[in-house]
Amino acid sequence: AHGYAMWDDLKYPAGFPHFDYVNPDAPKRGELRLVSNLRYSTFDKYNPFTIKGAPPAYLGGLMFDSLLAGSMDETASGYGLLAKDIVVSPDRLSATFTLRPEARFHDGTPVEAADVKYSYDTLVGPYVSPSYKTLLEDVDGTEVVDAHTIRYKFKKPNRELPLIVGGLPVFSRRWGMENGKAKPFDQVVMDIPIGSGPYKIGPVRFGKDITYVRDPNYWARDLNVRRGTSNFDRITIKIYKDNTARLEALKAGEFDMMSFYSAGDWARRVTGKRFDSGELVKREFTHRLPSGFQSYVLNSRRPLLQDPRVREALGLALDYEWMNRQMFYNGYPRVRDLFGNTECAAEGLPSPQELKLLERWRGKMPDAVFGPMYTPPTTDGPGQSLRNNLRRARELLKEAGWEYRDGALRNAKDEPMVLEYLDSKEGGVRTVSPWMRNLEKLGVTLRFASVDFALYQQRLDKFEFDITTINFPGTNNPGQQLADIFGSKAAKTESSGNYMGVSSPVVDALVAEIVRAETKQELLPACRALDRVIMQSHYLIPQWTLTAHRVAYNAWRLDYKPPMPPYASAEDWIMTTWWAREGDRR
Amino acid sequence: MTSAPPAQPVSLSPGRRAWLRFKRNRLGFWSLVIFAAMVVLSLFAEVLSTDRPLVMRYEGKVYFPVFRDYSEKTFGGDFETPADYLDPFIRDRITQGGNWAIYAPNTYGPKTLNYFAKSPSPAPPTRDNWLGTDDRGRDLLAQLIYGFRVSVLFGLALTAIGTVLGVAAGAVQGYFAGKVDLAFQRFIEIWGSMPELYLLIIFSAVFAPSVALLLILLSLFGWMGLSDYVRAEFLRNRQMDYVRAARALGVGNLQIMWRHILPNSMTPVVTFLPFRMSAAILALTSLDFLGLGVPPGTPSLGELLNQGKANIDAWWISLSTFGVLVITLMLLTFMGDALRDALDPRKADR
Amino acid sequence: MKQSLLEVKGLRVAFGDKEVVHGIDFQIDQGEKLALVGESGSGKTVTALSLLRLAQNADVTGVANFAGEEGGAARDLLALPESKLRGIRGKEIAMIFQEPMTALNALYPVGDQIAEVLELHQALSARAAHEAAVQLLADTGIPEPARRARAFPHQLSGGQRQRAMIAMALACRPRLLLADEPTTALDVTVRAQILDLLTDLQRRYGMAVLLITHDLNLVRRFADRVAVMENGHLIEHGAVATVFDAPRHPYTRKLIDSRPQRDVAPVTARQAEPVLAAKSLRVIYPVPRPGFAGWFRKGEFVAVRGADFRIAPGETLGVVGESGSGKSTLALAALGLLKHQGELDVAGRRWNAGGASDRALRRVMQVVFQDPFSSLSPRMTVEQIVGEGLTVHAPELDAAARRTRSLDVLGQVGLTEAQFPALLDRYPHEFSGGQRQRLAVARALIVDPKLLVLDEPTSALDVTIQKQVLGLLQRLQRERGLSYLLITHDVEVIRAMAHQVIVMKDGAILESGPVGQVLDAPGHPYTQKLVAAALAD
Amino acid sequence: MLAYVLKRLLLFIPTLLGVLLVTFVVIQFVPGGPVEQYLAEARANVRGGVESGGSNYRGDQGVDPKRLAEIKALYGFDKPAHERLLQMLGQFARFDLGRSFFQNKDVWTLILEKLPVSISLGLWTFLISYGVAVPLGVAKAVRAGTRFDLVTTLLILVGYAIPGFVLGVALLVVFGGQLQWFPLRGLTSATWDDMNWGARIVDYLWHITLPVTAMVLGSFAVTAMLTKNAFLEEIRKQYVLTARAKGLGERQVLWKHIFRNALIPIVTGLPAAFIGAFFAGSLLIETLFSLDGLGLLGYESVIRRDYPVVLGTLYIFTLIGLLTKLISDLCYVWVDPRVKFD
Ligand SMILES: Nc1ncnc2c1ncn2[C@@H]1O[C@H](COP(=O)(O)OP(=O)(O)OP(=O)(O)O)[C@@H](O)[C@H]1O
Ligand SMILES: Nc1ncnc2c1ncn2[C@@H]1O[C@H](COP(=O)(O)OP(=O)(O)OP(=O)(O)O)[C@@H](O)[C@H]1O
Ligand SMILES: [Mg+2]
Ligand SMILES: [Mg+2]
Repeated sequence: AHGYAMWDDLKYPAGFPHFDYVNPDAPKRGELRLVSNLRYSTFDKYNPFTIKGAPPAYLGGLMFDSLLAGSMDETASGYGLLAKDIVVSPDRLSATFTLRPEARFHDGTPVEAADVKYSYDTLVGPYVSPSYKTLLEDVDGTEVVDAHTIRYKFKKPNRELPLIVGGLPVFSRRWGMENGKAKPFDQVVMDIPIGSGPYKIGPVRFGKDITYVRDPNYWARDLNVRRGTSNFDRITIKIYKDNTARLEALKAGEFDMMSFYSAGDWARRVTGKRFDSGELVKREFTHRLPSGFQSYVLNSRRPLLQDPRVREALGLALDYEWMNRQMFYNGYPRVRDLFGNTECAAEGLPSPQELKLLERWRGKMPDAVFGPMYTPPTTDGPGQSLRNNLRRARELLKEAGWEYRDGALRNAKDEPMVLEYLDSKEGGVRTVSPWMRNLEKLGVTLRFASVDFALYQQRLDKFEFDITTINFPGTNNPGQQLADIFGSKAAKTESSGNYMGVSSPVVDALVAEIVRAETKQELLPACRALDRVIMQSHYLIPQWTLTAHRVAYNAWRLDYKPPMPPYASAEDWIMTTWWAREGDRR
Repeated sequence: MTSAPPAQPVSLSPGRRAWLRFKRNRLGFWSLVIFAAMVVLSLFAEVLSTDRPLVMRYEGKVYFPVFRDYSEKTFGGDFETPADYLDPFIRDRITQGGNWAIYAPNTYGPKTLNYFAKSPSPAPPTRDNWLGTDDRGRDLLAQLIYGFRVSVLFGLALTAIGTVLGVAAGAVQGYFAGKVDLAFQRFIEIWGSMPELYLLIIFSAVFAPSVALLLILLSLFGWMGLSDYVRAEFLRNRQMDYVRAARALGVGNLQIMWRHILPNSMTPVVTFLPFRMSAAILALTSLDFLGLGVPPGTPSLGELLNQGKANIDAWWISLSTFGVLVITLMLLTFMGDALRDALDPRKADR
Repeated sequence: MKQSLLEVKGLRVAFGDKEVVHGIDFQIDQGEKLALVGESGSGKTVTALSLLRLAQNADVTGVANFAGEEGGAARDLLALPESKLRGIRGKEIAMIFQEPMTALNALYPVGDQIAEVLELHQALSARAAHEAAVQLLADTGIPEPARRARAFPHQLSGGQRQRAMIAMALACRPRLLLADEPTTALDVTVRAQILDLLTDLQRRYGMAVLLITHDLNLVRRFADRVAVMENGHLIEHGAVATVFDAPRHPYTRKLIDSRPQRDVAPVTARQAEPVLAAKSLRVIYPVPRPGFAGWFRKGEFVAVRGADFRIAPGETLGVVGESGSGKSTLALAALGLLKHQGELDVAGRRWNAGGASDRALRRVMQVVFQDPFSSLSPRMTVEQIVGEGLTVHAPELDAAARRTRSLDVLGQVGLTEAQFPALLDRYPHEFSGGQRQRLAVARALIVDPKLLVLDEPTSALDVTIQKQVLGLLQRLQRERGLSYLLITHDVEVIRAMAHQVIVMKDGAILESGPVGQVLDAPGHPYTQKLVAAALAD
Repeated sequence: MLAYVLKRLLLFIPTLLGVLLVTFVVIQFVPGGPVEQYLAEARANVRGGVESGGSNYRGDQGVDPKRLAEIKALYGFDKPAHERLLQMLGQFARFDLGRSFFQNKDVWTLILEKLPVSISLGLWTFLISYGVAVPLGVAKAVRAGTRFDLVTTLLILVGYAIPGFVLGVALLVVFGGQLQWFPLRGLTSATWDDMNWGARIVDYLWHITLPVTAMVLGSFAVTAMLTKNAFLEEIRKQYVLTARAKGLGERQVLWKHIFRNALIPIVTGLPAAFIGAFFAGSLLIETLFSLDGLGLLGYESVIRRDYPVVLGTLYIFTLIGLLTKLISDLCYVWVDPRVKFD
């Protein structure tokens, strides 16, 4: 086939001319100036894969092609790039890719099956970041069928695996060869990578700037998956180590585009002459990327937090509307469940399919699961107020056996309700303090403790905390990872992702259902049922999220084709599909 | 030969004379007065800046909320927990009819969030928050008052300890010189190059954070800089003739160091006092990220500075904190000048 | 007819609200030698300093007209702008300070300090100035002047420092020399040499000298006219012969009549255990070698070479000798303040400096240093300085008792609260040179030691006070059997005080014996010269 | 003297041993070694979550023990501590500082790479700060108590009290961002290589103006006040009278006679400051102006547990520190011949 979709619903038919969201006639010219988005914002190597050292930003994406190319308006599909054909065996235990004969590395040599194999072997070999090994855990190995055909073998059927291996970067086996012999991969440091991607490394000021220059002879320049993309002749990445300096540089016109992650910055600091003149434009592009569920995690292993009523009461004290108004400039919508911004999110009353999954567990979980979907408490709107929420919380606590006595909320054993919020950054206290204040009204003491990052990691790994914040990323393809977050096995495994200590047969069963799902029709009800169970058990107090890219860009220099494809990250979208306007109006 | 007449009443003790000399430096004297006033005022912060009324009358009874907790139920609320007197719900109730309440000059405590603020925090100065609010909606003036108290008391303690240790260590090295000096210096070199941060991380894993712990930890390393200076002064002054004279008199080493050399070696000590103090104020929050400093959320000048840095456009945070720091430093420096004058007998004092 | 070089009218000096010089008038002609004598603390030094406007913290009023060069217009020194005055200081009017140790900059070799004046006023090159400085040092009779020019002040003896001061003052051949006690630390032979030098300069260049001194013999021999000060007033004024032959003021009369008197008991227990006994005592100073060699090895200078002596209880051992001969060094070694070789026993116990017996030995033995100013802690009050000995050796006394004792001793050396209000609260710099010397004596006496080492204890005292102090010492010896190690240049003082005498030169003891024998029948040529010079006064 | 210097030089060895040993031991107890650090970094999302404390969910990576052992071996942690210590000491004895855990460079290269930035910031700051502060202190001492004294005290205190980073940010925003008079980052422009020497010098100075200003303003106060007080201590002594009596001008009296006597406290800080000018970085200023200096290197290596860098820099800097101290002690003797160390 010309592509692969997880759920067999490819949007673009074979022989499609180009992706919908590109301008096929976009001019190729000009320069795009970006700021590095990496945490350790310097670079000391060109090899993006090894453990040691830091590569320059965006190097992998710009220099390497992969077998399949994703499209930005679909969630789980890939179209042949290096591969002209992909065949997944019916038992889903292997995927065979046929390479395009015209595919060429930067050094002019053809891309062969041996290179693909070499790339895979290197990525799971020593010296390479272990996350590849984790990612490729279920891959059994590769098999070179002929010079242009490669087969990946899988340990178990998993609809996502062909996409994963199809997305691996492919580099030449001659990269890092010295006198015809391959160096150990960790000694491949300053050797310019031999990829087959649209850009090559251009002028570099080491540790400061890097410029990627477009390869005019890029072999796939007219390929449908590449039509209208990679329109800039040069992409320059500048390194600024400080946020303020970076922002000032943007205002001074040093770069053409920047994303913002802080509501305060976005609301108050993205201003200036160039914004007034219209040269710089501040825009939010709403996307459909899964929003994940950043939440306050209540560690239910702790005796004080075992009772779901107590956990619910704690959540009632969080005045999200106030925080959004007073601290976030109304910049964030609230997280409502596990699968925000995806099809998996549950809504309203459970559907018959969901009920079918849930029914047999009735009694083993809160009855609310069968009612309408959980909505976070609100203090805004008719009849809603913080005081009402707190009253309700007090009732819940009373039911759970907690009453205010002698200056604290106490249970029958006279233990006070004193909880600790663990964080690794002192600044975290800012967002917790209004919650702390409201909890105080109930007599609950929430202490803020910040510890060194390493110590924080240790305590998380051992689940030695009451409450903390975890930013769980979202996904469009829920699967095995849910077992790590909610599974009862994970609850007993140190350094697993089950911080809440969820340990329930219901949840285990639902996760198993999700993993087993063969079709979307099977997947979605299972996900939604899980969503209901978890949210109604109050392990998580949902926080807030962002469903738009907040971007400032230079409208005098850049142009693009609206609308934004829904599943792209801002930088990717801009780097691949935008183009330079004629002449620099500066 | 007749014996001399008994001491005349006019004569003043050297301490008193030093005090007179100190007072003669008007700038220094007034700095002391103002500084003392500021410290004393900040000690009364609980009645100057608090969200509780000082006195109030509710339905015929008089209450003193500053001194006692009253549950919200007392005033017709829902909860048994202490009332929030800024909550419009309560506020309405306690000012209705014949009820009245007298609030403190600044109606915010150190931890009070201005929950009913109109603009997002940090908010610029308004009628409600005279100096604006910080990044989580606490009143900046209250922060400054309480922060000044914590910071200055901590600073004084740390400075005092550091100075005493530094002077003692420097004095011993400089006075005995030779082997003592060689050994002590090596000790300092090793001690000084300890990976402080790692030690602190280890400590933060073992101990619960408290100001006292912080004081001890910072004191462990804080004295070394000064000791070098004192050592140098002692190295020089110990060769002076008057030291020789004292030794001939049979004065013990300690006494020689204390009475003869130290007064003549005070230049660096006095000079560094204000600077050490302000450094100590900033150090109070420098270890917060390890979870070592003051409990998070405790107001302190250092924390406000950090906030100012993070919110550079919220000028009122940096500016007012910085103002307090400059004033403190200035007062301390002028006091230091006066102290130096006081210690210098050649400065005419009559 | 001689032109009046300096004319002072109505000079008043006050410290705060206390006036110490109450309007004095005098004049000095060109080439004239005016001696200013008077009681210790009468304002001599302050007067001299005021002329150059160097009196610190003092309010000076009056007029001091200083004649211009080559008959130019006279200028009022007290009204001249600082910049003009600077041209006069050091060049036209030079000053020899009373206390050379504190007056010299401790961080520069003395040669450099002398050369500096030359470079400044005579625009000599650094090299030439240095050579000239060495020559000037040689002129003042310092042996090995080239080496001494490289020495720092603390490496010189008291007399050598004083001579360095003199050399510095004379460097530019000033028209007026203010010499404040220039010869106190010099032995008679050197003193004669210095006077010859001054006379020579005066004759050749018409230099006028204002000589402040306590030494009346010196006045008689050297000065043309004399002015007598008491208590801030100029009480008498006239040609030397006139004043000495027919003193009008009672104070002057008292001054002239005062001579140290011998009133000492013979030593009874000469055979008893000595308070101090030294056997082949040697003291070596390391001295830097010039140049690169100094990095590798120090040179040595033997300041005392094998001294033997003993002091019995109640006995006074007088030490006389050339300036720089090692007398102070000997004293310091005896006090255990210097590293030494040889045997040294104090009250039967060996010095092992720093040992446990240290404090006990200190109690036995006290000292008055040659240079009182530098030996007084600048930041301690009189009460602390004098009382300190008691806090150390009589800790049982309370503060009030200490005060009484301190005032008592101070009174005995002539410093009373009546004279100096708030005496106990003053700091050393608020006293005159002679007063400081007496502070040092009081500090030593208060401990009630058995042996007192006195290094030039009366050099800064006028004869009346000197008599009083010596009298005190003699009385204490009679009453309590005190022993003294007395270092002095003043042969009269030796005659009055000593039982035994040793004579030193170049670190060696030339001669020793009972005072009568050594002074009346000197055996060594140097001693003979010394005695002769003293008699010539 | 030479003997003393030799003795001190010999003592370097035990001191260095002590320093390294202590640090090495402490390091063994720090939670979160490089392996953990590496794993944490590898897990952490590049982009942070929205306005939250806490951490990111780290995905399913109960790192399996075999892989952990591999990584440990990579960092040399498979050997027991004493073996590592001995190996390290052996290296250091040969002045081989080892290789960074996280960067593909040996520690020497790292240090040398960062030196230009540190020297640029440090040396200028040092020169300007002493060049201004000492004369200012002298002027203040001479005019003690006058309006000049008061005003300058105020000014330098304001300079001192503004934290360097606040000042840096302010300068950056106003002169770099708003007015665009000065560049926002780096030591040189991108076109540096094509410039002639004159242009390069101008470009360099243009680049360091803001960071050096930010660093230097706060550095006057301590030195100036120290100088002032040291001068006041000396200015009333007798030898000053003598110097005046010689007819020396005020300036000569101050700079020749008093200066040297007042020098001891100033000299105490000086060699350290001078060496510091070469090797000490300023984390905040370096970050702010995107300069790659030793301050950043030191901080990041500590935070990331890059022990070879931590220990290697410690070793070199301690060695230099010891030399500095020796020099400053020798300076005492040079300044004041009465100072003796025995
Ligand atoms: N700085 C000062 N402050 C207060 N009083 C002072 C100060 N300096 C000197 N005096 C007093 O002024 C008086 C005159 O002092 P001066 O030094 O002129 O005496 P002198 O005649 O030189 O005596 P001597 O022969 O002892 O040196 C003394 O009584 C002394 O106590
Ligand atoms: N610290 C020193 N270093 C080197 N030489 C010194 C030192 N102190 C003194 N001398 C030298 O030792 C010799 C003896 O000095 P000392 O002070 O004992 O002489 P003195 O007999 O007391 O002379 P005066 O009568 O002049 O006081 C002198 O030549 C002097 O230059
Ligand atoms: Mg005098
Ligand atoms: Mg002598």
